[in-house]
Amino acid sequence: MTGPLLDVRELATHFTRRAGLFGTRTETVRAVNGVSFTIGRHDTLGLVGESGCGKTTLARTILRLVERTAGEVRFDGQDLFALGPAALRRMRRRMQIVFQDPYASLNPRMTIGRAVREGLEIHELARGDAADRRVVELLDEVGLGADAVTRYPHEFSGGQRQRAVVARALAVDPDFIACDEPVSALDVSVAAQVLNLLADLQARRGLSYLFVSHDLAVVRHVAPRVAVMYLGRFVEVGPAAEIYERPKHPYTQALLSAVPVPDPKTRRARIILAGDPPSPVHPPPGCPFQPRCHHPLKDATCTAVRPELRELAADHRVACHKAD
Amino acid sequence: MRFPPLLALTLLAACAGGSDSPSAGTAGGTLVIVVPGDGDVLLPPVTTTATGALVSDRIFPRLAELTLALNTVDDAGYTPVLARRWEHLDATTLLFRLDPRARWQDGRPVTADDVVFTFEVYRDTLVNSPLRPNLEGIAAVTREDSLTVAFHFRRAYPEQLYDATYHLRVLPKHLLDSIPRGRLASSPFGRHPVGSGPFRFVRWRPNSDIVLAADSGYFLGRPRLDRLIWRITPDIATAVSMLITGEADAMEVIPQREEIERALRAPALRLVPYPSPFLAGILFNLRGPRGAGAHPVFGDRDTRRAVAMAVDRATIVSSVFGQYGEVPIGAASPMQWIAERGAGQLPYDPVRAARTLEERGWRDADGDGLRERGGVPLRFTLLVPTTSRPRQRAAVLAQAQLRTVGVDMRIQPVEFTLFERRSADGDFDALFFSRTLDPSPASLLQFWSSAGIGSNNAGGYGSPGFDSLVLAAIAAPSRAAASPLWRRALERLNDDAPAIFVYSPRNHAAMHRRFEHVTIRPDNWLATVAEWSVAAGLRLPRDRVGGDR
Amino acid sequence: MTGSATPATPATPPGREARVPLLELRDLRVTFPVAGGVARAVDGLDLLVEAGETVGLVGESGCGKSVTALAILRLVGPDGHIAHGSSVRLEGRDLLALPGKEMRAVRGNHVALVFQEPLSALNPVLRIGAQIAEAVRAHESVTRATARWRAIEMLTMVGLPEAERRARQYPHQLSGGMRQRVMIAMALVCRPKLLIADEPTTALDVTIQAEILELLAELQRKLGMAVLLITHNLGLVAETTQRVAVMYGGQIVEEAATEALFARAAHPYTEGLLAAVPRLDEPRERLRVIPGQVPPATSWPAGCRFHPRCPYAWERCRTEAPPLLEAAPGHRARCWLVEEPARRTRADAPPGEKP
Amino acid sequence: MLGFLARRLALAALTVLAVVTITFALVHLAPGEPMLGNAERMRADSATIARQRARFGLDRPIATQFAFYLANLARGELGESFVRHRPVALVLGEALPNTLLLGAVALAASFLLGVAIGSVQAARRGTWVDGVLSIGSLACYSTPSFWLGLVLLLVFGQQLGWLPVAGMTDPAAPEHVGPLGRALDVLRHLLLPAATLALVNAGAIARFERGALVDALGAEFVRTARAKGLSPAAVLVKHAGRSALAPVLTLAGLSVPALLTGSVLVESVFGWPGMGRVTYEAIFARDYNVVTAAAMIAGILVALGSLLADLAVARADPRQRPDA
Amino acid sequence: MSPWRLAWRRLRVNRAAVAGGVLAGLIALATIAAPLLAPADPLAQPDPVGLQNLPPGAGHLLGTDGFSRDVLSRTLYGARVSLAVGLLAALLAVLVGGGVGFAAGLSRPAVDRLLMRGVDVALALPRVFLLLAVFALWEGVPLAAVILLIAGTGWFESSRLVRAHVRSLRDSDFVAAARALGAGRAGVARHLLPHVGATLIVCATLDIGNIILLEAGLSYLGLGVQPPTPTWGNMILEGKDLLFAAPWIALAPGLALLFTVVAFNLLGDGLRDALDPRRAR
Repeated sequence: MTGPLLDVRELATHFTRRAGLFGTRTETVRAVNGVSFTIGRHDTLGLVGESGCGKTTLARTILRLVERTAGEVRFDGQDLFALGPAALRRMRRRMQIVFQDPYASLNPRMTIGRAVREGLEIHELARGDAADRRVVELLDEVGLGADAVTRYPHEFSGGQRQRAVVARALAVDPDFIACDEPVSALDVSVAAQVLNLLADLQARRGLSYLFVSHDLAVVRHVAPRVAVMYLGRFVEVGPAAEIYERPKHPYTQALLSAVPVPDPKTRRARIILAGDPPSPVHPPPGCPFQPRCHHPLKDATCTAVRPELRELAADHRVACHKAD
Repeated sequence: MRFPPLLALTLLAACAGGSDSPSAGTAGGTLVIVVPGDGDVLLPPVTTTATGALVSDRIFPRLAELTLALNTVDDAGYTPVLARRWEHLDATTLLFRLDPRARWQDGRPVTADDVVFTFEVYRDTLVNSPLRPNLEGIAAVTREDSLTVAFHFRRAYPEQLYDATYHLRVLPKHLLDSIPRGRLASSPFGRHPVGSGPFRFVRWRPNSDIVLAADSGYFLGRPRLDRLIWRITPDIATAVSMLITGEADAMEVIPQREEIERALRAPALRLVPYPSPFLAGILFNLRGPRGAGAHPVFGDRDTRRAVAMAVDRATIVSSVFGQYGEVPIGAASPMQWIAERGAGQLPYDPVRAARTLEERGWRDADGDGLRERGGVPLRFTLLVPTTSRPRQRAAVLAQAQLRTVGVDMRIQPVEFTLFERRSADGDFDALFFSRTLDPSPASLLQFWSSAGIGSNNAGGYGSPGFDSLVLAAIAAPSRAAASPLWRRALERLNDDAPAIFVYSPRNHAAMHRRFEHVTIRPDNWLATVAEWSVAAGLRLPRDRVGGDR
Repeated sequence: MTGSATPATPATPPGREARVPLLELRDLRVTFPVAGGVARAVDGLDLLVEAGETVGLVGESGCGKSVTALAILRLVGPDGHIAHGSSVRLEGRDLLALPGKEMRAVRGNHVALVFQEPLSALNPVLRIGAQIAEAVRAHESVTRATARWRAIEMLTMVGLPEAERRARQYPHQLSGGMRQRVMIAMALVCRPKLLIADEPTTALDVTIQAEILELLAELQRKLGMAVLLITHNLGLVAETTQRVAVMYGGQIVEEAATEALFARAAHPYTEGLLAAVPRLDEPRERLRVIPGQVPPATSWPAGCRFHPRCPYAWERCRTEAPPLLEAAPGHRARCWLVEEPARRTRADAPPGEKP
Repeated sequence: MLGFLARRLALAALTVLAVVTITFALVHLAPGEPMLGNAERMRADSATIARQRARFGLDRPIATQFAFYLANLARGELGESFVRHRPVALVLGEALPNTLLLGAVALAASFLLGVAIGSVQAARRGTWVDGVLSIGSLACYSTPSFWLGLVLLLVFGQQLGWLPVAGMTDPAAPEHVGPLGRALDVLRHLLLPAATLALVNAGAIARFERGALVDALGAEFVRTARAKGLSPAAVLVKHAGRSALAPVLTLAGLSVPALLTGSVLVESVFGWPGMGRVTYEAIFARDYNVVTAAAMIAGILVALGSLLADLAVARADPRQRPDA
Repeated sequence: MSPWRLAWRRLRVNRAAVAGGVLAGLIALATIAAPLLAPADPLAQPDPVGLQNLPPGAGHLLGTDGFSRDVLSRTLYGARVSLAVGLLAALLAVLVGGGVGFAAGLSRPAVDRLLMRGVDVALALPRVFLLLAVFALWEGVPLAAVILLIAGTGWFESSRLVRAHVRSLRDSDFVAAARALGAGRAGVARHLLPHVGATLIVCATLDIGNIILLEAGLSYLGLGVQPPTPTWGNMILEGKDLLFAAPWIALAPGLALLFTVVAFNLLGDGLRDALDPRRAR
């Protein structure tokens, strides 16, 4: 089969929410505001951004856990938002998701075994003894023992739970997993275990990942291609090496400069950004980043015209008027 | 403030002699009366509450009042009030001469026009006075001159004076004439009445208190007490507590034995006994459902008699009232003069009751302890109003007694207005009635005669023999002549057992000891309140407030 | 380096022996009653902080680092219990022996705390100006107006624009970065000698984190206080501290000058930790991991607490609990490898890791 | 803010309309006749009753009657009491202030008492003081108000004679005592019934306050306050207490129905001339207009209570302010 | 270990809850065993003159009432109605409330808003007032109708709780995960039911006490279950008039009522703490 596994075009997801306790105003949150990208087979796209930039919403929209406002998502050529309930359910078998908080992503009143088994049952992949055997296999694959089958989430540590969550996702034998900050809630040593597990699974099963994280170091570790998101839009997309070594967008530059490096010998100059990120309810005119931009060439164009992604190097695209 | 009982008695005795004639110097005292419910309107023809009547009676006097003997037949049994004199012009005309000193509390004289107006108001269907049916014997009232009125009766009968005076309380025409008759009850006058009686209206705070003050211009002399205050307290236990703590001075009747005993332990209180106008019992419905045919149980005289004999009235009275109640002799209340000893209800005899029931075919075939006949159980439902604790207590006791002879009586407490409605509609097996009877025994007619069927004779008892005995008694010219007739009528009723007459409370008004000259006329316990007094030495702060302000 | 087995006293920087340290923790033990028994959250901790220096206290969740911070100010109650025999000395004064009132005079005045999550650490129903002024009035008898003025001055100092207006706002009306600035202003308004910052930037985005770190460094320069920085982030430690203590299982397992520690970790746990972090500067194919889980604080393993996860562990580690041993001057590690360095035999392969 | 008020008032109006409709249907469909109210002395014939029925429109179909009722209501007319022969507005207008006085004093007292008890419990949680107060407030909360009222009446009214047992004023007292004397008189009469209502309600509030305070005391901002060096009392009152205020205020606002219920029982025990008694008596007398109007007022009070609670909460908690 | 067993463990160490549970259990047991425990027929009137209003003593542990009936026996039998009404009405109320709340929580916003607006209005209805009117205006309301009416006017609060709970869980990651796995509405409901069950158990337990109090209040006003059948409410009513003369008549059912309500409240509080999802982690 040809073509990318996942093809996202001009995707936008807006929420209308009632503001204030008494809900007397409504406001539109432009969480995702026109995003396009593709992910190939056995491929990983890393997605970085700070809190509130829309990366989690993007991941959920791709799985149609949230309804989009505009744009389209094609999975293996099929328009996801055109699918009826039955077809969507069949499609869900092929796309899965792993969340940030392993405590919240398992039903506390369900055994690990039942959680893993659920996908098998929904898609009628196995029943009875066969299902039991499959559950044990899956748990083993993620490094959990067979005794986990009858135990409850609260009896496990965060890392073990995240393994169980991965096992649940694997149960339906997906092609694609959206990993939404899968290790952010975990300790360093445990996070490394899970990251290694995800890498092993990808190698073994030929999986594709969308890997969402706020931690640039983690993304660099897992993804050959990286997208940087700011206020609902991609500001820079490209090969990891390019972006980390030669960041073009002032935001990416600031982001990279701010990450502390565990090496006392390398002292770098941090770029300190002015102010806080604007609210996705009232995005600024022109370039979304311009109010905080430190670029020496910032001018009236930046405040008036929103820059589109443009290709500055091979496969390296940047949404900045001044980048070169 | 409380008095050691001995001291109080001594003081009472010491003061009793000296203060006979009310004068400005000796007048004083506040009587606080505790009542369970608020009044509705302080206008005698339209009030439907006991409190409304008790208060308005103090403001609006009658033409003449019954004496304590309550002799309704003899003209000598009355004392003059608004009418100074009266005379029979002929067999159907009674002439009243008004007291020229009588004044309305706004200063206008009481005139014959007022009396004529009063009669019209009472008789007006738009006014819809509850007392209207009592005036059917009177054809018309006419003004003879400004101080003379004539009452014209439809027939000649001994109680003409009673009918002309007892039910009518004279109203001020000049204040009420302009009010549409249908709106009388809701007129402002009913909340701020102006009368011609010994007490003036002062204040009415809804659900809290009503205050009257002595009217110093009352033509028969200013009352000795300065003020009468009714305090409205729905909870009986609380009301008795108020008597004990001295927050209130008097209560018409304490309805339960235990509460009476509690009040008696308070040294400052005494109980003033008086015969009860009150009668309560279980009324059988002799008619079948919807008034058709005979009732399956009570249509049969023998069965009724058996059920009556199975109820131990003496035990019920002892249990509910102790010594403060009695078993009535029949359909008359103890207050009525016809209720003299001699006549009596069927005896309590469960053995005979059981035998009678056997004979009538009510047998316990299935061994459940209850009788049935032809598969129909000997069962009936007794309606009891939720408002009456003594009736509920008596019903529960009777229920257990009837069970021992195999009669299944079910108690259904119903809310009072519903009780009244079902009573009026004849929609019941049996009900626990309770009646406040008028002093005149003539009122028995409406409850038990064939003519009363369809209105007040709810059980549908009808006996030509009883009817003629009562009519003859009413027409009899004197108590002596009427007495044997009444007795036979009551015996007749008891033999036919249309009801079980279960109890009459022996009424005891609770009264603070500082009040003296207290006499109680059973039909209207405050009738003589204008004569009650508090000796100067026993007065509480509230007695020294002063009256006519 | 000697192979002495005698437990070393906490490191005292050379040449300062005569002076009383600013903060001295000795054998600090804090326990919490839990359903399954008693959790020994901090279990024999020794630590020194000198005036004006920045010390990092590093460890993963559950190692006891936050409890240590609270225990210094005796804020572990009502559940937590500081064991008898523990000692917390501030300039020589034993804080654990102080009566309640005097202890309160220390809190916020001599030693101040900044917490991880500014939104929940600030009272949502009080104006931020009032919350800061309250700290002033708790320790100095000044008028309400003076306290308020001091609060606004402090807010200006931490770089909050329009301090006067902001002082009248409530925490929820501020952004996360501003809230943390408020927290810092509140902590520093009484000019404490020691600031304990417990994960001060963990809840913040990385760009905001940079701002706050700059601010803290600047304020430390201005006010000359010591900072005890508690964090799990090795990068942060590397960039901001002069000395580091690594905690594991309620104890300090390694302590050294920052550069020395990052140059050559003596304890296998520190070593594993450094190897497990994905690096921005030097991407790696595969992360080295520390196998297994942190054991629960109710049942620390016998012997060395790290031995079940240690790639070098041998028999001695399972039975004998190592004390802090001096691996180099000023560099101590709670590991028998200091005595038997030959046993640090490990191929390039990472330690036995589960698939 | 205005929008919020408008929405809340609309909801309140809807509620009141529902109350009126339900009550109207209830009393008119129930068996029994209003015209027989207090009929012991009334010996009216059927023609008279029919005329009375016609006068009050009771002979018309219920839907018509309801339409008339609503039309009158819109003109602010509540009709006339069948039993008291007075405008309903007057009957209830005289009773309502008394009930409001009793209820407001009881509400305020129960709030203060409940918060005080709950605070002591929270400050001493786990000690015997907490235990004793817990049982005490639970017992208060679990005691039927009529029962408690009788006991208080027996002890303080009758046995000790400290306070009057019944009524709202002493009608026999001299009238020249002046406004202060009259106020004192009312206060003396108010104490027992208000205490009865307050104790029962304070039990509920204390339980709630304790829970809210214990939650608040576990919050991080309380730790911050302690770290600042504040005294335990200041921490409890200023920090934990302030933040626990909002839920307790809500509860207090929601206890209006309970107080209204309690007033029916307590007013008749203590002979308090309030709305509870009027209503109770009107129900039994089938005084339709009074019953319906009383229900309407109760509905308004309940709606008002929850509205005031919301406003108080907004006052106590800046996060919940509509303009926040 | 399952969350239920964990909750049970937490409950077992909560002394107040255990005391409440044991007390509630004993009361329930005594109620069931009333015919065995009661020393006399609760309706028998051996001597309504000689044996009436006897103070507590050897023959009658809790004395006799105005009809010479044994107060202890009546209190025991009286528990039957009070507990039956409390248990059944509470159960019914939380089932209805839980059902509506669950449905609203899982429905489309329009349906949800409609249901919850209705509940908002219903919550503002003066409940006792309406019950009072119904019981006063219709005579002899049968016990089943009493239960239905109390339940029918008492489910609003629990529906709001359940709806809020469902709403919060609906947005949780594990539900999102289930949806990502292809679970439909029924599948999601299956995830949420056990959680809601915990809320409902707590609601019901705390409700029992309130309903018992409510029924007693109505009986005290002379409405509800009719004599001679003993209920605590009508026993207090009967005893109230004699409160000063024979306090034990009202005291016995009053204390029984108090203890029962306290017991169920203690148990309910304990259950709430034990089942609190915040503590389940």
